[in-house]
Amino acid sequence: MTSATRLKDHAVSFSSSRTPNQRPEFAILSDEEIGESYRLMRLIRRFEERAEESYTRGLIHGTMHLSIGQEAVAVGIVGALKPHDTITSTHRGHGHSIAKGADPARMFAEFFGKSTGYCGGRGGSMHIADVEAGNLGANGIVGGGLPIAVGAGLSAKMRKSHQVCVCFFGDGASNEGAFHEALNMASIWKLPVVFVCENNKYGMSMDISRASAVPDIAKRAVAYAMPGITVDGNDLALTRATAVEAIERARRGEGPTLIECKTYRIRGHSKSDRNLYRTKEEIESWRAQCPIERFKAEALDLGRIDAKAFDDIDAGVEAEIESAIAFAIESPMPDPTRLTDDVYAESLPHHA
Amino acid sequence: MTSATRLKDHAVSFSSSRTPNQRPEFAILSDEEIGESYRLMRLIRRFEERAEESYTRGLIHGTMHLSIGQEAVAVGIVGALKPHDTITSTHRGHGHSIAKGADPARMFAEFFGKSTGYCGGRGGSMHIADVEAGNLGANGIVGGGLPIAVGAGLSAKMRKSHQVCVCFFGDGASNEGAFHEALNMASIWKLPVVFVCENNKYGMSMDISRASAVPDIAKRAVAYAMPGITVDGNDLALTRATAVEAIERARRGEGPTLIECKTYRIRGHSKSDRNLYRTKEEIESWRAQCPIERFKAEALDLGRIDAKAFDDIDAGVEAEIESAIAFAIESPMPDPTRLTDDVYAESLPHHA
Amino acid sequence: MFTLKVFPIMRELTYAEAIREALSQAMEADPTVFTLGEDIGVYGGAFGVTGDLVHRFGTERVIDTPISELGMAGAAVGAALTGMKPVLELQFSDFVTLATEQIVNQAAKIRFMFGGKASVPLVIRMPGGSGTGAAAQHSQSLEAWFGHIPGLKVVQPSTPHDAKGLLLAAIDDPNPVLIFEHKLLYRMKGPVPEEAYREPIGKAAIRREGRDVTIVATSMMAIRSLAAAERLAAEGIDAEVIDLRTIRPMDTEAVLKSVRKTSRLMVVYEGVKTLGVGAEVSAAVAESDAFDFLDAPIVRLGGKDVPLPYNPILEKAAVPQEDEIVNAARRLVREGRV
Amino acid sequence: MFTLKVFPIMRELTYAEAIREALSQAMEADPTVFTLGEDIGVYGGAFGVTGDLVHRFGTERVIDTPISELGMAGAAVGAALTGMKPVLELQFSDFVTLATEQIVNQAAKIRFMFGGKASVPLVIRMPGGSGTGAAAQHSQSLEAWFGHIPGLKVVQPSTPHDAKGLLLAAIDDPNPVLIFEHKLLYRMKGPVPEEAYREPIGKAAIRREGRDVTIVATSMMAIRSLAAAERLAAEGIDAEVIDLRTIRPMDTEAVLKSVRKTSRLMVVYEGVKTLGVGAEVSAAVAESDAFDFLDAPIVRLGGKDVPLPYNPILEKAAVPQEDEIVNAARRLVREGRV
Ligand SMILES: Cc1ncc(C[n+]2csc(CCOP(=O)(O)OP(=O)(O)O)c2C)c(N)n1
Ligand SMILES: Cc1ncc(C[n+]2csc(CCOP(=O)(O)OP(=O)(O)O)c2C)c(N)n1
Ligand SMILES: [Mg+2]
Ligand SMILES: [Mg+2]
Repeated sequence: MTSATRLKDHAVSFSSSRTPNQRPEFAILSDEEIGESYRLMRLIRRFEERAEESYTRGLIHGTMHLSIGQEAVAVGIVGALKPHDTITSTHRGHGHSIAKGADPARMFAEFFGKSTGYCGGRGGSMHIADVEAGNLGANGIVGGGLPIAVGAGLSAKMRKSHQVCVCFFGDGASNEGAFHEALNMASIWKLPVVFVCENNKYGMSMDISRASAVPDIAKRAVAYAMPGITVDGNDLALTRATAVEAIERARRGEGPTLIECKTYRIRGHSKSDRNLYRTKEEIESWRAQCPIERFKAEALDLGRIDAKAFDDIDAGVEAEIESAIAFAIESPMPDPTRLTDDVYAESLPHHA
Repeated sequence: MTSATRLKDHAVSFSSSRTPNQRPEFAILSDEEIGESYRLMRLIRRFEERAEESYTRGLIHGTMHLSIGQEAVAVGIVGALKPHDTITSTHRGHGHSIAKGADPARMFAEFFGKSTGYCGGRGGSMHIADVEAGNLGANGIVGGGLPIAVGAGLSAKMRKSHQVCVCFFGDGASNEGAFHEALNMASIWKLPVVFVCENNKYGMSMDISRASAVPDIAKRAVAYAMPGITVDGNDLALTRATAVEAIERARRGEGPTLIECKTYRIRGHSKSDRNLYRTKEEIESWRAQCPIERFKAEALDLGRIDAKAFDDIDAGVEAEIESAIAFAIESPMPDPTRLTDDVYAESLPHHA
Repeated sequence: MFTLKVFPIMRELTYAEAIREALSQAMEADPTVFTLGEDIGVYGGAFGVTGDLVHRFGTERVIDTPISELGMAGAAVGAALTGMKPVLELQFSDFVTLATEQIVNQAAKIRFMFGGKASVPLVIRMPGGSGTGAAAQHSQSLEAWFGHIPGLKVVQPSTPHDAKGLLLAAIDDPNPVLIFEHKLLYRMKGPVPEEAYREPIGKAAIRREGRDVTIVATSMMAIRSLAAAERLAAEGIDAEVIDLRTIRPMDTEAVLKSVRKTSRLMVVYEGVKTLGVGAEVSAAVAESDAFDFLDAPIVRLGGKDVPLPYNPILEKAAVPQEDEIVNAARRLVREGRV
Repeated sequence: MFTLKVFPIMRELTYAEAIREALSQAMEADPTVFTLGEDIGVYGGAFGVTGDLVHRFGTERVIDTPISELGMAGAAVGAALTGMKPVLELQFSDFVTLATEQIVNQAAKIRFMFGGKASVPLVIRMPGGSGTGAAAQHSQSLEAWFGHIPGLKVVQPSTPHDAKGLLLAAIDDPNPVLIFEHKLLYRMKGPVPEEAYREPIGKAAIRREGRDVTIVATSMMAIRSLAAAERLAAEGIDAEVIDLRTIRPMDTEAVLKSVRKTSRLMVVYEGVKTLGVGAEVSAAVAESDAFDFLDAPIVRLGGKDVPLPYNPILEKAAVPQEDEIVNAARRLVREGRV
């Protein structure tokens, strides 16, 4: 497996392929998966749009990093995982969390600093986590999740749990030393980790062509003797199919894979970005590549799902977001007298 | 330039090639260079053997890391530099220092903790440096010199000084994040740095096959879009010719090169190594590849230099080492009341 | 809150502008000065400090780096060793955790390890502090760490005036100097002379003279302590406020002198209380002859023993606020303890 | 120097052996415990601590890592988050500078940032301290840094007994625990019970009771202080020696109690004096009601303000030695100051 083209002889059976002329990547998606993938992408999009609006309305303290335009990566990749599998996420992690099953209500609550939020208001947007559910956390440190994913992989291997860990990181993160150390360790120990680089062309204002010696991060896989694949990250079917193969490989004990998803963030880096480093034209050209619209159009074209079904999903998403925000707004603030709770876990009596 | 074979069409004129059937790498060496290269390798070898002996005699506090068996890397590479060029070295750096012109007397003095040593007794074996002479220092931190070399390259480029910096590091160091960050930065900024990996097969007890996902460190150059070359590091002529080309490239402003020199350390990692991780046979097989003997034999074979000349060099080296040790032994200890000198440089009045 | 004492007619700049002006003047005066860091070029810096510098000095002297904190710190060390004067910006001071090897093992020790035969004239600027809802990994105050390391100098300017003067002094300094700026101060305005002046590294500033209690504070806490002192004055408590400005080398003499006068000491700092800057100030006084002048225990108001929380109420509760300073000082003066 | 009080018949082990025994007992008792680090397998560890463990537990549970300190710390964090109990060995504590990001931004904060819904039961063992001629980059004592970080626990065992008991307690602890071992102690012998006992983290040990002066010391300095106390006793000075053992959370109560009795305090530690452990001990006393019991300034004997030098004479001069402790304590008791 060295390029996306290898996916053509992918072994997954085309169970739900009722329609001819489908790309094999699309064909492996069941109708249910198509609906669910669309729903999740839509949920992420609307979640972030409403988070942005909430920010403007002053409901959110601190900054946030929106992944609008990148939804097919999160949903494509995470959709290939089993529930007990794990992920490590980034500062731009709303999509990863929602794809991994996070409840938008508790996410909004966290953004609003409420005690019902994922982190009880202690973490905010950059630290959404749900370790029980396999989300080992967003991360405020660029590259911070890379070695942690190695640890999750090592742990899965030692516990023989057959879990796979997907590690998300950005193109900018690939220049951190942590990237190098993590990929090397995962490779020598053949750990069940899939490294997913969301190459959205920029690390904040740094164009990848200025920041990285190679334009394709997947090329760096050579240095770790692992497969490296570059795919169109705005093509959900492709990210899913690529992830399925890499995850299976990892689960078989054959080691890690580096998947690079070329995508684009439509919004600024954070709320204070004035977009001085890129052109309107560039942004517009990518907006036209909206992963959600592309996916929907292909499914409609192929007659896999009809327009009404999509409309129903949209309506469901709106309702969910609406009630999520309401929940978050109504939730109580944390009690400042409990500030120092949760710094330490209580020591249990030892098993002598 | 992607492999050592490319060196065959190397452009350097064979000025001193009086003898037919020479390898081009050997032919580019003048007689003087042959003599001087031999002398330096010999000097390093005898320096370290005598340092070892001094250690056994209790003259040396602390540990030391011997490069016996690796002399052709230091001398081959550094011999291709101009005097104003710079190097960064490692914990196993005696050879680099001597090749860069360090005085063995001041090195022994440093080992013995004397005030006449390179660091006034403050640094010891692991911190020999002579910044004025272009030796930016040995380093006790594995990988520590890699980003420093990037800075030296950046500085040379900004000052338009046409200096090149050679950065030595080990196979073990290539798994540090610093390696990754340094090579990427040197490449994107096209800095005049030549990265020289002394792959002696082990990082302490870790065989490279267990520590690194790839057996040839030079392969990692792909990740930084720079040439990567693996050479026999026990072949002085080859290391020299490879360095000449890489250094010229750097000096022309075309950016960094990664040269991997396969070699072997005959001694243990440090004085406390019990060699539990390798076999006697392996050590013996490498001892037979002694870079000094190989070089001498080839020169003799080709009739480039006669046996008498080598003997004279050997005698000169013995005499130099003898007087160096005597100097070091006779030198005074540093004054403990001046302990805190040199923590800070004195601030000069500002140029307002 | 900061009156125009020394300079009768003075232009005002923000703290961020003052830093930019210092950088610009240093780069104009000395071709070996340059600056590097993440997004400091066309983006102008995450907090807008470098602003338009790249347009004035070009991308060769205002260098955007990849996200490689260890590498860029090392590159700055190497450049400093070989004739340049780099000014490195770390985007948040929390990321210094990735660069400590180069700062602590290399920059700080090279001169000593090399027997005094080299120097590392390096400046690292980095924003610390809480108050922006950036949560635990973007709000720390780690200056105490570096105050513990011989070979480094560590400063914390609290005014635009000092931000400029200390940066210019740091660039002149032949030693590695770390500057902890404060996020909440970047937009604060104050008088700043136009010429390229220096403020001495290692000198505290007495921001307010007083007789009842000595308040030693750093960075944002110096601002809050000064405001608290004005409120205390209204209650008849006359507090002396010392802005430490430099953590290493610390101006212990200024503190001792004040304590000999007031007999009461309170240290206010944002970093975690335990093993923070206040521990050193307190210990330096407790081991000195000023100890005999102390009429009451030495009070430390530091950051709570907790990572910085995201929620703004919790965040405020985690570091000293003006009210707390007023209350603590009042109790210290009135009741002899807090 | 360490008398057999509690256990009448006791086997002696070296400090290194005691650590190995703790590791081995923990790994036997709990399949989720494993250890990783550089050269800890067939090499047996740079200081021989892991020894033959790899032969007993295999390369899957005694894992040699590449030279990637940040990566291995992160791997330990990730493993700890997902059900394992890693014990990481850093070859020298100086290399922790490469791993501080994972330790300080991740391990220490994850529980809090995640709202108490995760924990990181991670142990990091690392040798610190000077005395072996390893020079500035291999001799530091950086425990004060980590004592400043909420979310971490930091211990410094000074005896084989504590090395074992504290390591077992650390492995049980659901929080990240950093253990600073001391190079010079590895070969020191002392009584060590065979069973898998725990020493409580956060409890100081009174090594010697006394009435004239309280000496609070850590690690190697606890050993030196105890020896000094014996010499002082011969001069009629009765010193109480408290081995702090845990830096965070600090057992301030034990120190206060002693100071209330002796009225004089001296803190002896090897880390750099400024902003070192002694600053916190001193400040904790100076802010407490024990302040009123103090008859003299609080003395700190810490490492000199200098990187550790190579030359053995200089190296000795850089950190407190027995003579210095004796002299300082004598002056403190006799003259009321040092
Ligand atoms: C260690 C570290 N360095 C710098 C930053 C500041 N920062 C946050 S996100 C970011 C850009 C990251 O780029 P990339 O990895 O491509 O992710 P993207 O933002 O594009 O999703 C930077 C520089 C940080 N949070 N952590
Ligand atoms: C950051 C760091 N980690 C670990 C060490 C301990 N150490 C010193 S040398 C060494 C092995 C280095 O291997 P390599 O880079 O191959 O160099 P070699 O010793 O083979 O010359 C190790 C682990 C160190 N000095 N610095
Ligand atoms: Mg990006
Ligand atoms: Mg090696």
